[in-house]
Amino acid sequence: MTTTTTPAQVIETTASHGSLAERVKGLQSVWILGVLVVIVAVFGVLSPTTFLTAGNMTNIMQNVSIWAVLAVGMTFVIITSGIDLSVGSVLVVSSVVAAKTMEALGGQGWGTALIGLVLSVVVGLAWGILNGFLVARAKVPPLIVTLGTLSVALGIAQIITGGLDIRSAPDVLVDTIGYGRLAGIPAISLIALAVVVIGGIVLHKTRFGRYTYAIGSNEISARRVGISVDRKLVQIYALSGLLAGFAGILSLAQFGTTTIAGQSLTNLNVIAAVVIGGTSIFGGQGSMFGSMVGLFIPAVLQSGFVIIGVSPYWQTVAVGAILIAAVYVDQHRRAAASRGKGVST
Amino acid sequence: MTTTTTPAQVIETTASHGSLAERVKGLQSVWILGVLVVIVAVFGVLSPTTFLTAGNMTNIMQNVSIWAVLAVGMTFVIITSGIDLSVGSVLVVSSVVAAKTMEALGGQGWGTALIGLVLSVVVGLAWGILNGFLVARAKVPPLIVTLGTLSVALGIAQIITGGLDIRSAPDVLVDTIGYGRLAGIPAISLIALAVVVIGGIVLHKTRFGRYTYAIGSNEISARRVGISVDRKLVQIYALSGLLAGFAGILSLAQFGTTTIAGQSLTNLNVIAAVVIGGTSIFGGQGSMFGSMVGLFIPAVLQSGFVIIGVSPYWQTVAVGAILIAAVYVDQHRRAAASRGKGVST
Amino acid sequence: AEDTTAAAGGSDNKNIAFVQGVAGDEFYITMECGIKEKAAELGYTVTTQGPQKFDPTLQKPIVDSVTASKPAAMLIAPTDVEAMQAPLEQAAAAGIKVVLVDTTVNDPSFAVSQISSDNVGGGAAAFDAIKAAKPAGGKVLVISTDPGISTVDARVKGFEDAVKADSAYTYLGVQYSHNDPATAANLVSAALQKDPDIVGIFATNLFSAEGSATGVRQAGGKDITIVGFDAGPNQIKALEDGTVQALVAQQPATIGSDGVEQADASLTGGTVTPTIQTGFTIITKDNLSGEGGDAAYKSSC
Amino acid sequence: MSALLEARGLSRRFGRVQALDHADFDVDAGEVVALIGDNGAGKSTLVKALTGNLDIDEGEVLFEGQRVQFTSPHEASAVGIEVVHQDLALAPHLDSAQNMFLGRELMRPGILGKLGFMDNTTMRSQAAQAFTELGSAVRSVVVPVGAMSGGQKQSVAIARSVSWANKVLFLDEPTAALGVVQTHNVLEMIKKVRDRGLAVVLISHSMPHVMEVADRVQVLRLGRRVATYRAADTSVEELVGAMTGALDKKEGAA
Amino acid sequence: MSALLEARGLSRRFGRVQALDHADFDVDAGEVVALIGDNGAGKSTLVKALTGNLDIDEGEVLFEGQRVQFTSPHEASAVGIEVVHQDLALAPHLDSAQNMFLGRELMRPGILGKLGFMDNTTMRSQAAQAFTELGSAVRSVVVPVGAMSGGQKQSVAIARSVSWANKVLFLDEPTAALGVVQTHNVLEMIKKVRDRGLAVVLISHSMPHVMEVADRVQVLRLGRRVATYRAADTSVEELVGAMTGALDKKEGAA
Ligand SMILES: Nc1ncnc2c1ncn2[C@@H]1O[C@H](COP(=O)(O)OP(=O)(O)OP(=O)(O)O)[C@@H](O)[C@H]1O
Ligand SMILES: Nc1ncnc2c1ncn2[C@@H]1O[C@H](COP(=O)(O)OP(=O)(O)OP(=O)(O)O)[C@@H](O)[C@H]1O
Ligand SMILES: [Mg+2]
Ligand SMILES: [Mg+2]
Repeated sequence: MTTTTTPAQVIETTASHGSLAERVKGLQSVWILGVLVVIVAVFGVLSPTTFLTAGNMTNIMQNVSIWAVLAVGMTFVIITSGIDLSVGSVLVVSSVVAAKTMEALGGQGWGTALIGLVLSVVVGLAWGILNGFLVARAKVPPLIVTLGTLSVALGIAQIITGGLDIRSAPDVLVDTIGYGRLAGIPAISLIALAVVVIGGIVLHKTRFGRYTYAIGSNEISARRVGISVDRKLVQIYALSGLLAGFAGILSLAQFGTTTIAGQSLTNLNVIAAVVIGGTSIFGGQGSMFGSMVGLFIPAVLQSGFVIIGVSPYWQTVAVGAILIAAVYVDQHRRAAASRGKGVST
Repeated sequence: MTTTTTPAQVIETTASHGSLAERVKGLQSVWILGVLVVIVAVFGVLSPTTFLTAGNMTNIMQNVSIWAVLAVGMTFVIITSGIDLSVGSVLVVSSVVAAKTMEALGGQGWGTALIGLVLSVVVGLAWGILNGFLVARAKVPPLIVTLGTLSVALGIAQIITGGLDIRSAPDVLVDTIGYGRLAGIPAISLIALAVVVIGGIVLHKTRFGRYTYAIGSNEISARRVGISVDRKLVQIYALSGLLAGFAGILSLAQFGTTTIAGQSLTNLNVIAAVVIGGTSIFGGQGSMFGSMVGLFIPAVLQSGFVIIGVSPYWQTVAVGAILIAAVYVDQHRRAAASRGKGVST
Repeated sequence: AEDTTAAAGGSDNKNIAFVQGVAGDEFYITMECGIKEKAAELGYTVTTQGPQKFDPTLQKPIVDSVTASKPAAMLIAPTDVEAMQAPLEQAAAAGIKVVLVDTTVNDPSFAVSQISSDNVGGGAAAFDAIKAAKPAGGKVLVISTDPGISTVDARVKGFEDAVKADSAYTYLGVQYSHNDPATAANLVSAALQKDPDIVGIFATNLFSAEGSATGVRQAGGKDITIVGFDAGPNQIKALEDGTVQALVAQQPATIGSDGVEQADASLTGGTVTPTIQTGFTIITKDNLSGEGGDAAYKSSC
Repeated sequence: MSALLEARGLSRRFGRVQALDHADFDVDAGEVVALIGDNGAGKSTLVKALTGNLDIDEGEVLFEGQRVQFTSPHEASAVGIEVVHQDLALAPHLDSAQNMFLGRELMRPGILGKLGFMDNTTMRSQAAQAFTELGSAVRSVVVPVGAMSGGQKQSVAIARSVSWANKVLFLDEPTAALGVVQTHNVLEMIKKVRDRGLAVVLISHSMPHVMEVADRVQVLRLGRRVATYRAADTSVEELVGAMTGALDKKEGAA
Repeated sequence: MSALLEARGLSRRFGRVQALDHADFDVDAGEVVALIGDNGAGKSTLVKALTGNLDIDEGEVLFEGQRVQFTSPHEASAVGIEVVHQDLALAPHLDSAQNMFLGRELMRPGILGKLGFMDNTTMRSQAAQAFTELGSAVRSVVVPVGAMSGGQKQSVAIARSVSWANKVLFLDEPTAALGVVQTHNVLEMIKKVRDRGLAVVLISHSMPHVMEVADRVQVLRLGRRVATYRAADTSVEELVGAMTGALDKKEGAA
């Protein structure tokens, strides 16, 4: 055949032509952010003097801080098409170990607090590694692994404490981290923000993040190109565990007690936030920013409803309904914005 | 080219050659059943006079009956690669509507009970259709849809009752269905068994079941061959809702009261059972028999641990650990039995 | 300590917020009834809020939002003595009169008053009820919800201490039902399999009692005394039906109305009683028509 | 005479890519039309747009002279249009007989059938027969399709569509994964189907195959039909020129 | 002289299917070996077995004269063996540049690179260059691969493997979805790679392509190597005969 060679062509190497408006619209998380803004605006109008106050906003921020830390790890895990149901229990067991040790050490100062912090993080990390190992090497489905470790971790926390919460966080922890403020912003929120920003950078800018997406997008392909998928999975679950451990010490600082019987809805709340934020539980897509918006929607709804005085039962109804509506709007706006998906994709 | 036509060949049209042993080994659910048998055997040896009694076995059977009914619907849903978190709440709201009506009607006889049954099932069905509609038509992820309807259904149940459980199941319901026995077997278990058997036949033998697998295996392919996937999905979630409604009346019969705050772990327990039974949350595979075995494993563990006198905290630890181990053994035995999966499948 | 601002002391703010330990619980609903009745009498409006579980991590955000909504007074059942300390201090600092009802916190000095039930005593009373029904002694079991819930833990402790002080009884320990009646039923039937001679079960809350009754019935309706906690309409009905044999009743409605009185006193400059302790009553079928019946919680507001 | 299936000015854009740009297309009963074009020319997109698999932005589709708008593959199938898609999209967990009859299950006779029970035995033996007729390399109808070789999968998809088509059969690169013998058989099958009076649309990058079976050839470039030839009157060189656009510059280049 | 990569008596069974049945295979540096066979003959299975993608039941693999046992694709890649699999298996959510560099990301210079930051700009422009050199139809390196046409996807997979192979390059039906021009370019590329001293293994059902580039042809039938030919000394008819088994019955049939 006498075909000619390469037809000269220019290959597009950057996604960033088009107007700024177009680029912004292209961002996945913009629509859900829009939903959040609308919700805030509605409550603002309904109750301007109480809802839209700096005090209320900082309270909301403070109250999502611990979940935000967990959501960072959860976002990584869900992008790999996994799930981590154990975060709440790992948080509890980490804080129990830390509290027990700090109690034994006595001291209310930074020295004791630091030891507690390190211990909490190490315990969380250990659980995460266990989860990762069972998922990656033993090939047990993540749902079962983390449901199992949820139970085991909680049981261990109960054994250590005899079922009674330990209420002895060093004062310095509670005063500076739990309730301290910097320029009016709660310290705990600043810490969470730092974790989120670092998590976002790692997810979106580094090789580690790229591999996270690759594993969720097509695990076989990731293996074939030589990514040691098992090791990465262990690392990702370890990260989630580590952050749960870190959240454990934050929780201790915030509440001054281990919350053994609490945290039972933490895993579902965090998973819901991540999914509301546009991360698919089938993996391969999602963003840190989306998860954060997804965290704020239920929190803002709850705060708003309490302030305007909706009764708890109606709140339950309204939060559920608005959740579905928010994700519906997000999905449809997004689809309309790109129109990039045929039936076959 | 002068190639010859069709090389004569015989195409295998039945999977059932090979010895009986081979065929049995090929069954997915055999391994997990083996795990269950081992667990029962261990408790039987540890505590032969109490654990392995007919009384204990019927108790266990009776206590899983309601979950078994829910697990039938959940198996269908998960095989389509969906999830239904709302079953517990739908059970509650159905039983509340039924109980409220039966209370209003007065009567302790079959007439009232029948009206309650029909109402409960209808309410469950309505919720299921709503779930299905939101999943199939509005394209909101099942996790969000059912998390949302979980919340809405629970809120409505609380609003209807003002948060106070209704304690007025007709006596006939409690006496015959809740605690009646037929040939020594609890009536409620026989009812559940009937539901499970019918569910299993529908799933494995009928076109409806085939489409369930097809949708979970490859939704695009199902659409392309002309299956009205949306309608099927609505039907499948409707089935799950209907069964939750039915479970609502069973629960009323069993406990004599609506259990508004008492079903918060039901969804996770049922989902875990289905996954333990070998159904993949990514869809396309699973079996009714597996789900049932998956239901019995935690129930038997719990009963066994209480009987051999393990302390509750250690129970929590042990149940979690054995759960993971059971699924691990199942996975690995299954893989070893078929060796049919290369890295690339 | 605060200047009299509109939010804090002004007589135009007639809003009282009630934060329950958990939403949809008969005990708190009855308390709400007491609060509403007294509030109507004194001219206050009440909004009620509560977390989905008895869980400080869920209650704190609600308290924060209630604080932001600036009611004149807040009646609250704190879910943890330590965890709720700081958020409630914040509320008090914002000029809201805080009244602790049912439960308390480590340092309640910010609160205008605390009105609490004696859960430890309640647990001991539950044992007394079993003792009354089964004087010969025997094995007793506790079915509770989850470890770590302070009020319930106190009941269990009171019960345990009382059993251990009486050599005629053997304490079989506590099993946790996670507030799920099916699990409670499974636990009880297994426990009966192990120890068929159990004479009494203390079920620390409603679902534990429901599930225990189911479990006992499954095991063939043995003669076992089930003692429940609280005396809402459902528990009373269960008592009438013979599902449970005795109930330990607290006084939620009284706690509620006392709470409103205290809040009102501090808002209007009346005399405030800093601590009020309320008692409990054992209700059995026998005293239902008399003392026991009076102790039963109100069925509706 | 109006064509059996005709597209007029179809357009479809994905983000910044104009996959179809006022594309025309037509096929008649009893003829094989080859649809050719470079990678990314829009062939598969056109097939999807014609068969209810994809919404279009602009343009119209006529079937038997009537304007139609298939909103789902189901509707196209209902009027007798079948497609072998390039990405096959079989259900990997189902076996080849199940895939072959998916959406068209044979039911048990009588009441059982009404209740939804399927006649698996008959489906299996009919599937085996179809694979044999096609001379495919499928060796078992009870192995999950996900475990099959590339060529075996393609055979299943082809057997399926051929069985059900009764008006138009679209084949998007059906022989890409097939062996020499199987390819030969599929080309023979295409002729047989055409002779039964169906319209067949064949997408292929193999010019020898196109020349072997096509009656007409339509060339797509950058989402637009740029040429139509009678197969008998054209040459491989001319077709390649039309596909790459070389023809535009120097008419009749080779 | 020992071959660069050699397989001796490889066997692998899937359930009841004996996909490989004591298969032998060998390829030398600087030559193109075509591996041909009917659908389901075991070609793809053999490639997977040779490259750490599949466990084998029996047999041994020698690389540069040493016995090797690759337990993961990673290990094969580490010694310079790259594969274009028949099912491609790209990550659909990532774009073509990301897929091309997956597992081999270019890092930013200095401390940022150490911290894991990637140099996306360079990767994109290098990817664009690779696609241009291949004359592929890929038009953008920032569109998710999942949205690309069949041929575009295949181009990405080929560009990727060609870039990284430095000892052996396996191509499992690389041109199945490619257009005429792209196919031509890939065949040219294969020759160039061979001339650089690499061993190239080409699996294809297109005998003309096989004849065009192969130095040797090895024929697989029912999981076993049944013949090896020098391309120069054989004919399409002989190859087809060997594949289908017609040769067994009547030697030299056509
Ligand atoms: N779902 C989609 N989203 C975004 N772009 C798409 C989508 N489907 C197709 N495209 C783009 O539309 C163009 C046409 O694709 P199409 O698959 O129709 O090409 P084709 O002619 O079939 O090519 P090939 O010969 O490679 O199969 C390509 O540039 C492709 O990237
Ligand atoms: N993972 C698997 N599980 C079960 N059977 C398999 C698996 N992979 C391949 N097989 C079977 O092994 C045989 C060889 O398959 P293979 O993919 O190697 O064939 P091939 O020569 O590449 O065919 P093609 O030309 O169609 O690509 C086939 O019969 C196939 O069904
Ligand atoms: Mg195409
Ligand atoms: Mg192959």
